[in-house]
Amino acid sequence: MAIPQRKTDIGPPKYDQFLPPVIKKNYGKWKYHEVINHGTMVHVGESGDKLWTVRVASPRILATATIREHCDIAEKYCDGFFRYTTRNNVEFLVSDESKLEPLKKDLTARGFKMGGIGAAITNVVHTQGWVHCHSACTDASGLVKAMMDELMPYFESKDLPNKVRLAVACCVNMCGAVHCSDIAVVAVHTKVPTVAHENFKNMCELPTVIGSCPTRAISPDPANKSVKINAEKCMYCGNCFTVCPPISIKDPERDGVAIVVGGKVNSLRSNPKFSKLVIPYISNEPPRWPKAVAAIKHIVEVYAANARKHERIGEWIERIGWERFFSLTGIDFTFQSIDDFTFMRDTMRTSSTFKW
Amino acid sequence: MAIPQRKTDIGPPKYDQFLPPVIKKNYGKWKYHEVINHGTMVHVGESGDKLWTVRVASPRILATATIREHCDIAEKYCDGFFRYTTRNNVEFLVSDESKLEPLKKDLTARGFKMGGIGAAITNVVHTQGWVHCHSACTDASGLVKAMMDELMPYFESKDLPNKVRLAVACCVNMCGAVHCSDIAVVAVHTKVPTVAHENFKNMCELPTVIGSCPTRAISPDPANKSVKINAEKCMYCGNCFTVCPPISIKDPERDGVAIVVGGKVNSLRSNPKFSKLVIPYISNEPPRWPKAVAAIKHIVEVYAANARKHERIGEWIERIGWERFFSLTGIDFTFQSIDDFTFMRDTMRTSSTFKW
Amino acid sequence: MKKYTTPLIDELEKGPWPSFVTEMKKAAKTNEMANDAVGHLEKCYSTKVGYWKHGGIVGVLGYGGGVIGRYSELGEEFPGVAHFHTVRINQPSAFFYTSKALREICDIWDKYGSGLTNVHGSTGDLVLLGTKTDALETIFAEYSSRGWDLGGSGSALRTPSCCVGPARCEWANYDTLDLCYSLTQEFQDELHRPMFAYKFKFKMSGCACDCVASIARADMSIIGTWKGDILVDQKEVANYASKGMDINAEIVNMCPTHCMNYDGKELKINNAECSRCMHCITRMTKALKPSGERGATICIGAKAPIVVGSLLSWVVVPFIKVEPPYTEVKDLIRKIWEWWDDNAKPRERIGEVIEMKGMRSFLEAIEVAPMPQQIREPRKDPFMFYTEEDMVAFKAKEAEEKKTGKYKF
Amino acid sequence: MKKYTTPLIDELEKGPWPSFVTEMKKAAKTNEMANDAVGHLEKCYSTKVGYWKHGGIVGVLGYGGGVIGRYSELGEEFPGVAHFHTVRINQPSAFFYTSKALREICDIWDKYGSGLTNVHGSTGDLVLLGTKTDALETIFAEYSSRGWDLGGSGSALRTPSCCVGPARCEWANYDTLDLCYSLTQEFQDELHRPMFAYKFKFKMSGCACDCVASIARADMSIIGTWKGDILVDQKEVANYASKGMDINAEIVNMCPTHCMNYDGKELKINNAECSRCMHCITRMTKALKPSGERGATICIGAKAPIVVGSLLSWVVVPFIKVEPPYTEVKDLIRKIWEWWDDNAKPRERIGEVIEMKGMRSFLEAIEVAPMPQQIREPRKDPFMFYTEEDMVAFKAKEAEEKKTGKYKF
Ligand code: SRM
Ligand code: SRM
Ligand code: SRM
Ligand code: SRM
Ligand code: SF4
Ligand code: SF4
Ligand code: SF4
Ligand code: SF4
Ligand code: SF4
Ligand code: SF4
Ligand code: SF4
Ligand code: SF4
Repeated sequence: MAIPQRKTDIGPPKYDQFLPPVIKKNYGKWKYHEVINHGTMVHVGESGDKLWTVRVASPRILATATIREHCDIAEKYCDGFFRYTTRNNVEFLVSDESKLEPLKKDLTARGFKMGGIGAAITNVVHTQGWVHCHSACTDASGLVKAMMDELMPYFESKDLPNKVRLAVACCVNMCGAVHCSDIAVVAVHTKVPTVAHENFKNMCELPTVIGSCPTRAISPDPANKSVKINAEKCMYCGNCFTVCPPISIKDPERDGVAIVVGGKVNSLRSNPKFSKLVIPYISNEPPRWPKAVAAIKHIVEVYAANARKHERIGEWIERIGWERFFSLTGIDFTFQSIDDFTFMRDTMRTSSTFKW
Repeated sequence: MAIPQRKTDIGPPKYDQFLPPVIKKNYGKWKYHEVINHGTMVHVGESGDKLWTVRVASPRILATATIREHCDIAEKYCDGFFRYTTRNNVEFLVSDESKLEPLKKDLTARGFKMGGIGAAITNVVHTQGWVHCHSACTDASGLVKAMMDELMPYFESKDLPNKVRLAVACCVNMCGAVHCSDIAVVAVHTKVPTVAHENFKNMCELPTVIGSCPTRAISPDPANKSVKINAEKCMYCGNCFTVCPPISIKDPERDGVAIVVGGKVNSLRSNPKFSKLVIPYISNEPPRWPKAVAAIKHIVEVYAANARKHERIGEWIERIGWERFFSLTGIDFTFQSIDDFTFMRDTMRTSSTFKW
Repeated sequence: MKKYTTPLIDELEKGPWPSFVTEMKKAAKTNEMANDAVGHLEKCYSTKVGYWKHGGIVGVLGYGGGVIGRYSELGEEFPGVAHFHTVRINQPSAFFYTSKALREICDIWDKYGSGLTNVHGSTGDLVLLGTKTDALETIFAEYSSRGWDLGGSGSALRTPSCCVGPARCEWANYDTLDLCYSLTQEFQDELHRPMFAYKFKFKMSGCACDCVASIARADMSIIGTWKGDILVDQKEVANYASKGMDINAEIVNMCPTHCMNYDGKELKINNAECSRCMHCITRMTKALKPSGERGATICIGAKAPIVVGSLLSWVVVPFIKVEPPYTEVKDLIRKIWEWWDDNAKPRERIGEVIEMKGMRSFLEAIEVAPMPQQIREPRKDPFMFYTEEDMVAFKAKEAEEKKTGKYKF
Repeated sequence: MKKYTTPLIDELEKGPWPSFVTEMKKAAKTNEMANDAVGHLEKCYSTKVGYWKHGGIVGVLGYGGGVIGRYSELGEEFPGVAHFHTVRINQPSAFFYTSKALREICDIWDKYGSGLTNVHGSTGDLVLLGTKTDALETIFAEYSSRGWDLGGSGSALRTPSCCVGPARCEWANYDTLDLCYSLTQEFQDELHRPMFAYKFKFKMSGCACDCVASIARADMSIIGTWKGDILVDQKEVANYASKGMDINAEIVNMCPTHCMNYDGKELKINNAECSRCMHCITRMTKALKPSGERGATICIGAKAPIVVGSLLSWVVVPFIKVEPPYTEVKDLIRKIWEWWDDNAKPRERIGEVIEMKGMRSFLEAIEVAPMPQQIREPRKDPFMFYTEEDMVAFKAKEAEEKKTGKYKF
């Protein structure tokens, strides 16, 4: 088969060709929606038209076979139209109510999981991990699978005070939403990088490497025509490793994960918030990271038991105070949680008012 | 008269010798107090003893003659006991109720002003100014006098939602509480310093001068054996001038004052807050700084008209939002109010929620 | 095909959540590359380290991005992943597809790649996970001839992304799908030919819910908003109450500006003080809706924490009209890039450059006036820059005040 | 004596607030130095610049501080202020005086100085404003022989200062006057002989009202607090209500932790959630009072904005007992200074050094454990330091958890 003529700079196909007729008709004229359950919602147009959405969990890594299965389902119930969400779930769009229950039955029969709508836990924003990234110090997909297996009730049926957004990043580059998530895992190195001096001068530029270090831990090592790293100053960010392959930072026994909590993205009620570090280190425990998973579940449960309706985790914590968060969850407070970097000034307490 | 024998390291006299008997008796055992009016309050001990305090305004610069007059009054009504406050007022301490009214009459007759207690404006924390400091770019005492002449009703009788703490600093060293005041004036330079090159090498150390500049605006000027200043980078902090006398920064036409608002020190209700810049520049207008005074009065009045009872200025502004503060006061918002220094990250708005 | 025993990752086929391992094995059944990817991953799980090398530069002719080069250190042990590049396909706005289109995508991918995908990547691309260098040109020809183009990578505009917006949401204040499409088309060159100091991301959300996380993850966050009152349908308010909503606890007391009031009968909003946070509207969507002028707030600068901490985007233009052909937005973008270009060192995101050079330099370059809406609070220290023009303006204002006898502050 | 015409500063004798110009003129009547100070000030007002030179080093034998050297550039025109040094007299705790003591102070000052004072300086000293170099030793002998010593200046401990506390306030949680006196006596050497990297200030407030502004203006802020319940006298609550206090609006809704409740009859406090902010207590002093253990919170690091912005003190020791002989507090101070000494560069205040070296280094040196009470919120970025011991501890904890089957997080 001959290879067709390539085209450049055409951009993506225009979205409108993928919109089902009911959307074209009601585009920009939706009136309201109702969440029916964690798996289903309905949008009602000013026209009176209704559009049911059934949201289905996805592992994000999809074999083409599975995408084709999505296509099969969409053709059967949705005239071939469907979409994915910004958090990588699949959404089947039903305009004919009579197809709704059959669709759901079929999904269940095929083993698909519906959920994530409303005050629920939905899919976990995550990154490549060992599956594809050179920078990874853990596997993101594995962590997500292990977490969501435990949290499944909150995806499918159990209500929470509000949405809980989870994320996993496999290194501090944080290709995801870790920095603004209700609860997230970020994989961290904890050992000072080593330098393969013999390759240094061929593969790296001295000023670039020195400049890459935010804490100025790197200085020239003229004897080796390479660099040396001051262990006292290194905070394991891996930036030197990114710019210079002979620098190696991975260590199977020391790489681990940290847990951050209390971030949010939207501006409802309170401003977007960064996630904050509460557990600085848990050993990397593939294939199921039991401690990290247990910690997340524990935090979700303490939140569920204590927060007010509509409060996100960060809002709840800000209401009760971080000292209370630590006492309610029983999480050890460590030196690592005290900022000693960019935001130190703004995160120390400057008042004698706090809770015992 | 022979000079007596000096003693060293004796420290201050012990406080207890200056405490009136009623205080000694009720020390640490006060039960409550009542504010009678802006000039008078009474403290009641568990013993039932009462202590009236009459607070009197002071210009802080006192001639010994005036201190002696304070002494005369204290002897007449307070058995010779009295105190000054942390904001430089005088407090006459009356334990015999029958002396209270005569004291107040006498004070009035002598021209002393009573006030500052309760939800009032009290004395202005301030600094040396032209009276004594080499660093001054305005006169603090003059500004205070001009301000307080205008604000007198709030000292003597008129109520405000809560205390309003004022301060004046005559340079950015801010030897006072400007940085945490409800409203404060800080005098600022606005012109790049000039260097008397001929004196530089005798009077200054090159590395010290270069190191003194927070924005790295200073570099060596080898031709002149001196330094040069990059006008683009200079933010007129005067630090170079402090460490090196041949550097001069004063300029009669360009020196001026800035107004900051919304700070507080105590932790009641909300945490201590820094004051924030709202008017970046008003020309230095001795002897009465009419515009600065008018601006302060205007802010006090807008606060008085809009805040809730017990709200400090900063608390009121945080409730309504800074954009509303600017619209309510009609103050021009300038580039200078946008932080471009240490706290930039934490002061920009990171949310689409604000008021029009 | 090698048969790998994978006891560790097999653990991840257990449990209710859909398993990515199952997906990988599904692809592995018929695909050598996917099969080796499975073995390779098991190896990582057993040793607890990854084996991917630093990326190499690979791509398609005439483009500087769209493909992430990836090679394994264990290429001999796992030849199928010796090369394992990803191809980023620019997704359609809001991730809408027809089954026909997706089948076509799958067919091509099965032919030339691993059969594995990420639907979608964090930036928004449809990510094709794993292929070899010599297949890249063919893959590109197959996709582009069918109307699909590559997304961004490297120091370029990255693939723009948007929320579902007007397609299926009652709260969209502008057409996120169309703006996303229009900007992607307009800036094809910037997307395909890295010429920037570093990456630049656009994300568009129709309202403050920010369902595409723009404020946290885009250099330019375009967030829909409005100027006008929230209309209240009191009958529907009563309906919510009768269905058990505690309106005071859930709505009124959670309103951040305390501009609402409910006496058990009527819900009142002091619209002048509303900050348009969307809380009340989302909880009472049948009863409340915005009215008046629609548009967006433009915020600039979000990024991940490397290396001095994450940034959230900062409000730069409080309100802008967002209507086709989006000239105002596009002009603004060009001005933003021009300033960034002039001021950035390599690998400096725009937020970092603004932090270095100061917001004023940036705002002046893009011709936006200083406004209190841009800040959370004014500066705290007294270290201010003044230009000669500033001083002239201050003095002129004072002269004017002297004349009129009225201060303007 | 020269007679100056002073039309500008004469303006500042008008108006109701007491006039410092009047004070200066009062002194000027009989004092040459004060007289020239008046003329000198008028000159400043007319030219809008100051004429004081950079300070010179002057002082008294054996002391490195206590006097601020001051010379005028216009010494020939105004010989009375050619030298115009200030002498800082260490004030008694909480500024209590007897008329006898103050008259003595005035008499000496009239004899050797300008007759002008600041009662008091911002740090707390009784400042004697303007004298000549050759009078300094005599002045010191006169004062010290009568029991008055000099305060601090230069890179030394500065004169400690406190609120009126137990002497005349119902809310003091410890004896601020006595602690102030005791620390001043204990550290006389540090006060008089500058040996530090820069200045160091103590301020003591008896409660969160912080009437001596310690959190904003002291390197070490010692703020009284308690551990225990707020006792409520419901009869007095009813009294406040009957006198017109809107208890819900003014108290309950302003409580920052929302731990109060008032149903029109009974005021209830959930003490476990109270942050001891003092709002309710100050507004209902007859009805509410703290109970239980008394002590203080120690905060460290406040300073003025030069040169990277002001600092407020940071909580370091959430609770410490403050009882004579204050051994615990004094030991802590010594440890703090030792660490500061080891780590500061010249002209680095302790807050700046903590910022540079990190709170951990400081806390470890002063042997204080990390506690969430020290922070407003945890760090946001993932860039953490771990010591070898940390790693050993983490691993040991995990091993323990494996054994017990229970996670401790
Ligand atoms: C489908 C999706 C947009 C898309 O283009 O794909 C979407 C759709 C809707 N969002 Fe969203 N949101 C989606 C991601 C987000 C994100 C982004 C993210 O999580 O990365 C956010 C910001 C999260 C954050 O703040 O950290 C987000 C914050 C919200 C909120 C605010 C929740 C809150 O109170 O804090 C609402 C309002 C609500 O829940 O009523 C909302 C409401 C909605 C509504 C009700 C809008 C509507 O009328 O259609 C939609 C269904 C809600 C639901 O799932 O409960 N959506 N929503 C995304 C679904 C992801 C998924 O698969 O689960
Ligand atoms: C006399 C003095 C202490 C001293 O050792 O000299 C003092 C004395 C009292 N203060 Fe104060 N405060 C004094 C400076 C301060 C300061 C420090 C400052 O202003 O530099 C503050 C912190 C200011 C700030 O937050 O910015 C201060 C914040 C308070 C507050 C908290 C006010 C608030 O709600 O924000 C109270 C509580 C109150 O007003 O009921 C208070 C309450 C009191 C009480 C009622 C305490 C008592 O029971 O005796 C005293 C009389 C109050 C009054 O003046 O209204 N005092 N008070 C100081 C008087 C200065 C003056 O001459 O006016
Ligand atoms: C594939 C993807 C993760 C995913 O699993 O979804 C990804 C993968 C990588 N990111 Fe990312 N980033 C991806 C979205 C993000 C996001 C999220 C977003 O765009 O919304 C972020 C955070 C937002 C931001 O831009 O700051 C992100 C922040 C980074 C950073 C940190 C950049 C910074 O300025 O702080 C790096 C480091 C770098 O650029 O060198 C990085 C670098 C990388 C590299 C190229 C690392 C490398 O040098 O090899 C990763 C390639 C992995 C691989 O082998 O495939 N990636 N990266 C995402 C792109 C898929 C797509 O096109 O749709
Ligand atoms: C006299 C006094 C102002 C007043 O009118 O009350 C004062 C006056 C001076 N201060 Fe101050 N400071 C005075 C309290 C303060 C305070 C307030 C406090 O102590 O509560 C502060 C802010 C708090 C702090 O310590 O940060 C203060 C922060 C400064 C600074 C900035 C220090 C910093 O680390 O940022 C300087 C600059 C310096 O040290 O070089 C400074 C420097 C100076 C010098 C020595 C400037 C100089 O180099 O000549 C001033 C001498 C003036 C003179 O000729 O008399 N003064 N200075 C105060 C001391 C009187 C006293 O002993 O009671
Ligand atoms: S977070 Fe790090 S390891 Fe994970 S995909 Fe991004 S760059 Fe790679
Ligand atoms: S890992 Fe980061 S902190 Fe450590 S040496 Fe490398 S660049 Fe510096
Ligand atoms: S604020 Fe500046 S000018 Fe005023 S006394 Fe302090 S150092 Fe001197
Ligand atoms: S005034 Fe400040 S910013 Fe300007 S050159 Fe001097 S030290 Fe630098
Ligand atoms: S961001 Fe707003 S407009 Fe867009 S999908 Fe979410 S709720 Fe709807
Ligand atoms: S949109 Fe937000 S701020 Fe406006 S009324 Fe509703 S809850 Fe209040
Ligand atoms: S700080 Fe507290 S204890 Fe001290 S005087 Fe003020 S209110 Fe009283
Ligand atoms: S002291 Fe403050 S926090 Fe505690 S109950 Fe009173 S108002 Fe609330």
